[in-house]
Amino acid sequence: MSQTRNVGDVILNVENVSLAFGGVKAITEVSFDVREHEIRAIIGPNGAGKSSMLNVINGVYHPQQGSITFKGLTRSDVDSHEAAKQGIARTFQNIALFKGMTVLDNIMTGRNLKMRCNFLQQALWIGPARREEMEHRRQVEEVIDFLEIQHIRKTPVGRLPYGLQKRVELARALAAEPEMLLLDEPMAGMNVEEKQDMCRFVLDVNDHFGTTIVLIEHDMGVVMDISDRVVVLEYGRKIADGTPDEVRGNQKVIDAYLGVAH
Amino acid sequence: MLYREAGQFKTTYAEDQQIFPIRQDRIAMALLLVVAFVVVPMIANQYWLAAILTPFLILALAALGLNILTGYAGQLSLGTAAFMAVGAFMTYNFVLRMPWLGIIPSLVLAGLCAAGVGIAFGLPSLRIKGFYLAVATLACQFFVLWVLQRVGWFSNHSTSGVITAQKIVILGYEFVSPASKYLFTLAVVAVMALAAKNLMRSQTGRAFMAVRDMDVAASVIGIRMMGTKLLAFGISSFYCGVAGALYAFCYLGTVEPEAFSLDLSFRVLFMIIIGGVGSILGSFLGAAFITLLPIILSVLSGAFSHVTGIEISYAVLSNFELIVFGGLIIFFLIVEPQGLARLWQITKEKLRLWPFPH
Amino acid sequence: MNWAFFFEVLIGGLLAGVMYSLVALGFVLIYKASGVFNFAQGSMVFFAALTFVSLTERGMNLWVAMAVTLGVMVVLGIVIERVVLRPLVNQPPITLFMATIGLTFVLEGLSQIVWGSQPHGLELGIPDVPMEWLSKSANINISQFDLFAAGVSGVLVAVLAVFFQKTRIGRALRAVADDHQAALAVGIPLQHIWAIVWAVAGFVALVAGLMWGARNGVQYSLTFVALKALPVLILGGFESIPGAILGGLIIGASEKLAEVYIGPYFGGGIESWFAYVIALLFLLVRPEGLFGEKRIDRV
Amino acid sequence: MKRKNLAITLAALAAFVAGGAQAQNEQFIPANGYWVGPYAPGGSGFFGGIIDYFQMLNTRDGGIGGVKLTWEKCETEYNNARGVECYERSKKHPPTGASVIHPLSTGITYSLIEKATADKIPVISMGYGRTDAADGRVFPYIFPLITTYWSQNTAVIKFIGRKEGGMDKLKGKKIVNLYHDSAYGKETLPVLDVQAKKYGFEVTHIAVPHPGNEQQAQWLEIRRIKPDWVILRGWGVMNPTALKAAARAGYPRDKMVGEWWSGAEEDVIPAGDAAKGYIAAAFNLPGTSFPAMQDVVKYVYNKGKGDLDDKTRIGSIYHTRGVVAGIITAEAIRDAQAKYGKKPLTGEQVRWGIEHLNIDDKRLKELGAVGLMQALKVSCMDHEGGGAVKFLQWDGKKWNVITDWISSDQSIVRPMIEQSAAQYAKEKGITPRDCSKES
Repeated sequence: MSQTRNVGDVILNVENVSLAFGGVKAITEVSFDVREHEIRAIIGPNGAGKSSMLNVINGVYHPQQGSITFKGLTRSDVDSHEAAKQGIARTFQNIALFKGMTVLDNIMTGRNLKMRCNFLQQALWIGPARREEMEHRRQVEEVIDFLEIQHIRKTPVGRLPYGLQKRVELARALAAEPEMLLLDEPMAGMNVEEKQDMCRFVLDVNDHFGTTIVLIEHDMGVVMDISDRVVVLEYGRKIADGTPDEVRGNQKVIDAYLGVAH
Repeated sequence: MLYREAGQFKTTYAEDQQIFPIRQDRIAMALLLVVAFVVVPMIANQYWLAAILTPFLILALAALGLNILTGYAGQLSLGTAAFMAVGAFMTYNFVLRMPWLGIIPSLVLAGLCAAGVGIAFGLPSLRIKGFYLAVATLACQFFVLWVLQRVGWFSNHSTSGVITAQKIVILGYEFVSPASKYLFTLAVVAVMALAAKNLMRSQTGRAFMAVRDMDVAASVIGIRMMGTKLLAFGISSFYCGVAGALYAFCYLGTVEPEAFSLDLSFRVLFMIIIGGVGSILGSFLGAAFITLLPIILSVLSGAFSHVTGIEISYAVLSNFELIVFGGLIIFFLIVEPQGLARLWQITKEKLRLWPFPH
Repeated sequence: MNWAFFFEVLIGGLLAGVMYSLVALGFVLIYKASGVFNFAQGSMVFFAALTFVSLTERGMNLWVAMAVTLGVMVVLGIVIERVVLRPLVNQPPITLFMATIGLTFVLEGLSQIVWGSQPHGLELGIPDVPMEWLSKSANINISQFDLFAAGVSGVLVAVLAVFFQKTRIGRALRAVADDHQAALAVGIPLQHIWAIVWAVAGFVALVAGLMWGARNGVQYSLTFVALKALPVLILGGFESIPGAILGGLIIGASEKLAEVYIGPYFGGGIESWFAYVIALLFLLVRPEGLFGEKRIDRV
Repeated sequence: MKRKNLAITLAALAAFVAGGAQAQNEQFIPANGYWVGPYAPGGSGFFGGIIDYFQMLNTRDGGIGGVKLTWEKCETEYNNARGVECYERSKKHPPTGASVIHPLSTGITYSLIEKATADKIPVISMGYGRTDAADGRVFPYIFPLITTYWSQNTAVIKFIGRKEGGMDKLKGKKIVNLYHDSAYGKETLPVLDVQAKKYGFEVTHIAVPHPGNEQQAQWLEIRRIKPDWVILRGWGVMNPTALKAAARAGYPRDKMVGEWWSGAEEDVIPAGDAAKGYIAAAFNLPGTSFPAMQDVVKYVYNKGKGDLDDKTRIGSIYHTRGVVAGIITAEAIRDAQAKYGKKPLTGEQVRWGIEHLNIDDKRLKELGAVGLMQALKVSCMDHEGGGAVKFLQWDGKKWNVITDWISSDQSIVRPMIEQSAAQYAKEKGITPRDCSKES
């Protein structure tokens, strides 16, 4: 894999973030940054606070302490739809698709922020609303083509196999044309072939659209292969941060994670 | 073999995104509308028009309203009848106090009032979910009726709190006969059902369903929880409000607030569950089931004792109808928990593949 | 301020609240064990009370009638599980809710076909009149019957507590309430549990039916007592027995105080919605109810 | 299988919509009532009475003037929508359609006012319904016969005055009006206020929310007010609950006066001992001793044909109320036959009969209904006709009559009726009939 992409300035800066549920500390004073166009991985054993970290970044959880700076805008507390507006999209560890809707509709929801018509125009289905719907449909079809899911367009997502659901979720996130994409274990539970497909998609997204990607993944091979830099969390604390090679050599990481997990 | 989409190719997204992408469906719908607008008023007698079809359409509209809220946006509500009451009483007041307005604007304004009430009572939905929310909407049901009874202004200070709906007049034409009232109702219902269908297949509808299916994910892709839920309450209550106004103006004529009791809220809820939660067609099927079944049962039981000559006490017969009604509800739920609309869809899918089942 | 009167309202309200709790308990039991919001609870109360009173009117001994009615309720619970719930297992809650509504129609029709629709009086032998010594000494009217009802509720809750904590079936029930899968893993057939829970709910319905029936007579309107239990349920939580009791007390007391002290300024009748508004406001502050556990949405 | 069921259903519906071919010399009167739900005792008792009386006429006299009376039951569940459906279903029934309707529900009566007027079908709302419909000029087809809520209410006050030793003794007395919070319950608020002003007593209106199965707060308030009298305007379960709650609050039951929808056996039996001493108004008396009732027993029940399932209810308040309704209906048809001939009559013709009803004491005697009901004279101006009530007291087993017929105070009621009717006429753009031109 080539590592020669045009990585830019810092786009996201996580500073000194702490998060607790009741008395349980999920994240303790974690800081790291993400640069434009890079693929940044967060790894760590189960319960290390990885998913919580993503949830803090896109505003699902509100940290008790610390701040998040995205594109120069600092915030300590933001709602998730605000984060979406700023250009952050994500997928979930346990697929969070809209079960009652078709693949097409699921992906179309990804474009909700780009739609301008109000509900009255939509109810009447008059010119602008109709044109808008068609325009977005066209763009969604591009995403569908990109992820090669044309054949299941009209299928309710509940009926799809796991791997395809993951892909649809990625499609929904991509439909929003995000600047930053948070992927929570995109390859969990997949077979080798599916993993390879997913890897290709992630790299393509990064390549094609220049999307910055923050990724949680357990498969070390994948992580080391595709990411530019890696953050390692353990028990909610950062224990290492650097290129895959640096992290791989870090004794703490070997002790805490690699040694145990494998 | 008739119900086939083979050979119908879509070359544009517009074609693919029609309400009825399959040609046979379009033809069937057109036929249905012709029958409803032209044939029915010609052949149906007064009883059918005034006592069966008109209330069926009105309740279907109310069910549609509730379905937008419960079926599409996932917010369970037991306040439907209260929103209907607001619609009925406000239409009465608009017509009474601003006669120059005309009936259609009065209906719309009354619907907006209902929407306002709906939004106010939708606020708790931001924090409360499921059956808790349903019971909380009961507060709305009881409070609104109480206000309508207590504040004399709403009923123009009639001693008993009863209002008598005015005549519906459009451009000098008076809608008095059952047929004309039926047509007026049908027109309103058809337009609003179409609008609902459009709404539910565009961004608003998708946002509703997203909130219903997984609220966290919806929020993460940028859907505002508050705005979406309140919009759902608003639109739903608007529909219920208009339905309530029609209930008073085209059906009962004279109504007291108790006509919009909790009982009615429940009946409308039955309709969407039996018909199909999250389905426009389901609202109509459910309304048909709940309004027509008791009548059919009562007619049948009458015919039964007539034909067989067996003398059964009418009280027993009436209670037996209740049992059969309840039993059929359970039966249909077991056969198809997702409602009649789903049953219809399955039949259609089978038909599409027939005679080759795979 | 007339304090004696205030206390009379307060105590009366608390005791009325106990009556609400009695009905709410039935809902809680079934919801706890099977996640079903049992709309038919009100009709079960009616059915139980009507069966009991009709049996005694036909000359049956009080205790025998009670045993027979209990038997009928148990059979009813089993039949409901077999015919209604089992085919609907794993369906969404709203479908099950609707099924219990269908059940309501069946039960109402059935009870009136079997026993007729005439109202009946029901005397349990406890006079429903104010206790004289209290009226005379403190000018506070408290009915003996209310205290009796409160006692019965107390005993009922205690019996349920023992049942849940000490018996094998009870522990199984709690396991089911916590986690259906876990319960299956321990080897308890879910169907039996549901049937038992419905039977126990039938027993609670019988007790509630006797109390309410003795107070207002046994007639169709007994089904409406369910409405009184709903705000108690939102306040106390659908899954908590102590919540049902405490919720009942709070609703009973605040509703009576409001009607007596605030009601007259608004033309009265605020009781119809006041309880719901209290429950609603409370929920806005604590969406999980009195005893419910705070849920964190994990994603 | 499904198709077969459907076919049967459709066939039944078709037969029903088209109307079966039946004997033509019949007078059809729908029995749209209620046999299920919370108010089933009232519905089944009342319609049991009407049907029993018709059955008796058919058996004893072969109908009225040789025209047999027929009826068909329809379940309204005391629900406006179902009531309207039943009305529409019954109105075209052969041979002459529904000739007169007893809705037995204030709500359904309201919903039928315009429809029935348009269809020319008279509605008799005997002791319920819309009070101002007593002004027959504005409501030609609506007959709140015998006595309206307002008339009754003035009679109740008269009764209380009599108990207190004269109307002048009412001054300074406290009266609580405990009412069902509904259109029905609220109907008497204005007339009580007018009387309070006139007689100088103090009235407090206390609402009981539907269904009324919990009245602790209301009775605590009553205990605070310490009224001299409580007027109970309840319905269904609210009545026994009120009696029980009165006992709990230590309020004497013989100072409670119920209206006629609070004064049936079904209202007091569930309250048990708490009901002893309770007084209620009635415009029909219970019992089977009246010759008319004797005939009902003799020609109907003794032939195994009665409509009541529970024979102990024969002669109960609701049952005799139904018999009174039957008598009035039959008399109206008889009157109309005298004018239009002995044949099945239309609603319009029966309406004429009702408007010209004149059941005087002599006729009451012929009917065997002396004491069962009061004399009645209806006119174009006055669609009420009677206006008097008797008062009954419950002794724990049965109702005992404790007064004579106490007439209403029309000097209070009539102006209010006319004013209210005039407002309705104005709202609806109705020109009141000129009664001097009616015949």
